[in-house]
Amino acid sequence: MNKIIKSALESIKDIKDGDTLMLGGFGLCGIPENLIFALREKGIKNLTCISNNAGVNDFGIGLLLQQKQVKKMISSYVGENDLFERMVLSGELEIELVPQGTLAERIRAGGAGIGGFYTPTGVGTIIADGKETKIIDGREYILELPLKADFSLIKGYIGDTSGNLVYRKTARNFNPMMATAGRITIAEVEEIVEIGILNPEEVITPGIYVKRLIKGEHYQKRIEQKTVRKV
Amino acid sequence: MNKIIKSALESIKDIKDGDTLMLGGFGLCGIPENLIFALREKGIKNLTCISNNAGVNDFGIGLLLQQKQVKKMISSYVGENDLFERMVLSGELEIELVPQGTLAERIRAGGAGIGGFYTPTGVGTIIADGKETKIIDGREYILELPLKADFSLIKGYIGDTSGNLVYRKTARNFNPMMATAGRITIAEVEEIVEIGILNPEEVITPGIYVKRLIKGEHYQKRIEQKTVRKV
Amino acid sequence: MTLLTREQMAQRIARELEDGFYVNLGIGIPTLVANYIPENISIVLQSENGLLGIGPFPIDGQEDADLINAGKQTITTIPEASFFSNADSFAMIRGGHIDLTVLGALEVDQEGNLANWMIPGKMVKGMGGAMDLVAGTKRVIVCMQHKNKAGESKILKKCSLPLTGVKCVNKIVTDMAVLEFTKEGLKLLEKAPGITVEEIKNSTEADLIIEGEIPDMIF
Amino acid sequence: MTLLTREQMAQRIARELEDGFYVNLGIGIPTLVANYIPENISIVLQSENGLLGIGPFPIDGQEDADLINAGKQTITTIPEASFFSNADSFAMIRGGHIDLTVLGALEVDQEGNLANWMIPGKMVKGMGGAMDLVAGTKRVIVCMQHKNKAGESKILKKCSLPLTGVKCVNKIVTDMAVLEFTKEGLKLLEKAPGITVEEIKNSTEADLIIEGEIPDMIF
Repeated sequence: MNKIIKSALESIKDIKDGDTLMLGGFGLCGIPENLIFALREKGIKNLTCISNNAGVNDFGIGLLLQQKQVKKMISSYVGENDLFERMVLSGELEIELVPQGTLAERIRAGGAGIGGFYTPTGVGTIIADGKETKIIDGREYILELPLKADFSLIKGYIGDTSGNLVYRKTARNFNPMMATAGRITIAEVEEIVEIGILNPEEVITPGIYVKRLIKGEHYQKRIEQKTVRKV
Repeated sequence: MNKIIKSALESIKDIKDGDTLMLGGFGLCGIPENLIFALREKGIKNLTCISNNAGVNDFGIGLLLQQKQVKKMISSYVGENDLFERMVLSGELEIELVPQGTLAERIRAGGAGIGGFYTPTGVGTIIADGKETKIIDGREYILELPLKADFSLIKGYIGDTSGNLVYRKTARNFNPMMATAGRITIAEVEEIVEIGILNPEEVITPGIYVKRLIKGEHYQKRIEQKTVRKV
Repeated sequence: MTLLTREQMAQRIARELEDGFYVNLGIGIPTLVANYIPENISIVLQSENGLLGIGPFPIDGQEDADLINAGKQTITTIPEASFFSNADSFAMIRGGHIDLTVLGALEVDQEGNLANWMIPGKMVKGMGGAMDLVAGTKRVIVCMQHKNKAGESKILKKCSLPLTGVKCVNKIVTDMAVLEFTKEGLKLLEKAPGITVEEIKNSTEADLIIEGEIPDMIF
Repeated sequence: MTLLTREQMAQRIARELEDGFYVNLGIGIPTLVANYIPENISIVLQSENGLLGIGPFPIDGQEDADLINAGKQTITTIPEASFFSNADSFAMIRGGHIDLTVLGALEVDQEGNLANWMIPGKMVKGMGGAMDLVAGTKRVIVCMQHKNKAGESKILKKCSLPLTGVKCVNKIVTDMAVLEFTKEGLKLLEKAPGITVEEIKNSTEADLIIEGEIPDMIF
């Protein structure tokens, strides 16, 4: 099965206004840079974006915020982006904050056919407001529901033509779960290889989850907090 | 952190009568052969064993059944073992059958701090008897609860001294989840290496889950259904 | 009345495969389907114990105890294979990512209910992964003899044995016929060569929708 | 009255580390704890974005955009490191496998409740992984200034801000004192050198258990 698509723009051709997207990455690490540029170029609007963060003002999802393409964000932390802050305060943008572990687990549940799960995270906090709770084995839990998306846009390191993916270091983050929870998952990678090159033991995302694969170009891989030690 | 224990017998020294154990493996593939021999040698009784299968008459968990060390099995399929059948019919052995995917997910939930989850598996069957059900997004689900164990006994391929593990082919099966769901996880591996040898990208079970590590000996790795093609 | 052989049933089911399908084949006749995959399509076989990309059985002497399928048979892998845990494997199955599964059955009824794991009074071996497969897979094909050894229909108005799944079967391929579950009910699609519609009706307890000329199966 | 510096607080917290601990350090002062790990013990630091085994910050020029911690800082790895997804990372955290987490706080109260993520009326940045960490980690140490900029106690009878977790804090290390949550209540364990018990009492709104001579902190 050959899943390679020629360009980022072609790979997102059926994403339309109002769709729900998952976008991989943690901060600016492991984000689908090329697919985000394509979303901006195509100008699709009213998007609901599920992503741990919202990028920075001029990179990552921030590029979509600039152009007012996003209606709602579902994230765990959006503190790096003051454009975001202004848009929320002005009512242009809706935000649903989800604890990071619950966000990751809800995405996993969406991909794994789990109808809901009980988590101890957020018990007794405003996160529990309006949610069912249950005492199990003497401990209180909150019912959390799965997240799915029309499209998942993810970033891998190396992919083979059948869609098998490996990631690099902490750029793995949310990408593997999101790969499973999109009706259509589009992956961009830094390198595409023939099948048989990736070791079957090391594949993190099996090809079954990837419908379309593109080779990303001109990766900027911006660093948010360059921190070094004195030698 | 060096987690190596000299012998299988020493590694299980605090397992006691009546404990709940998880034992990795699918059929006879990827089972902790040495740890099972040690359990038999030590003669611990009244064990509850969580394992996808029950071994065959004279190997794997079958060795513990022979010596009447097992009180209860929690498994998805026990059809390869007729000693098992006789013991259940005579009332010597209790069996709880769990759909394989639900078994795997309950073990994962036990290790992941999930209090319970809703699954579509088994809806409308006797598996749903006595269990809470819920309609979520128009579909019916069953509430399933996590499984944990006093000890998890698992089999890896290569381990490093800090307990990081990789597996080999389909011998991975239930071992990674069980590693996370035991109060104390004991792993046997075919080869122990120094830290830094395993690629951090390829570690399947991070060392945090493994309390004790032994180098297994004399692996038999029996094949249940040798099937070959005509050349 | 010449019933189809196991191989013919497998061959007929293979025609249900589409290019790009990810497929889980059950133990028994379903496993034989792998021998009849059309040359012009590419499919990938999943094994629920933790493998995507089953290859042919190994050559004698090259079998590997660490590489088995869900029936515990020694297997090989194809180049695009990947290994994963049982939890990840059933996340894949339950999550609806497998396009098709083919399973054996003791009984199917006209509601699409399936019974294939337990006969009360007999020793229960366990359901293995069958309940998860029928709950999660996009398309479920049941493959079985049309009648049991006593000559009674296995396609019933209502299953009498404990169920594996409810309203989960999409198609039935037997040694006599191909039947499909539609909104209107269970519909006879094809008959085995040399078998009459009357013979199929007489061998089936369930209500059947039979419209127009019923063609012979093509293999 | 000489309050502890950030470095001294980190140094004191480092004495809570035990050999073999797996530890998650929050952003800010908690991150500094890594600089004071006693030489005779070995601990492993987890980063909730998907790494077990954080090493020192990189040498200038060797930073890697694909290798960051939860504070988005560039880092390195130790030889026994492993990478995993956020789902696997929080399974590790929620499942109770992390021995200790150190977090900053806006408020703690005498019930052990913690507020550290949200000030109503101000823009909400999000809780990140804090709610998961306090719900799942075996031991939670809060590290903060004893009083806020207005000179008011941050250790209260009852938190006024939205909570991060309920009854989740085990110990508080401030620039004035070390306090522990016991069955009986919040107990003063140690005081900063040069600070009196009276000064701590006057700086603390919560009820404190003060028994016998309160020793100075050792670093």
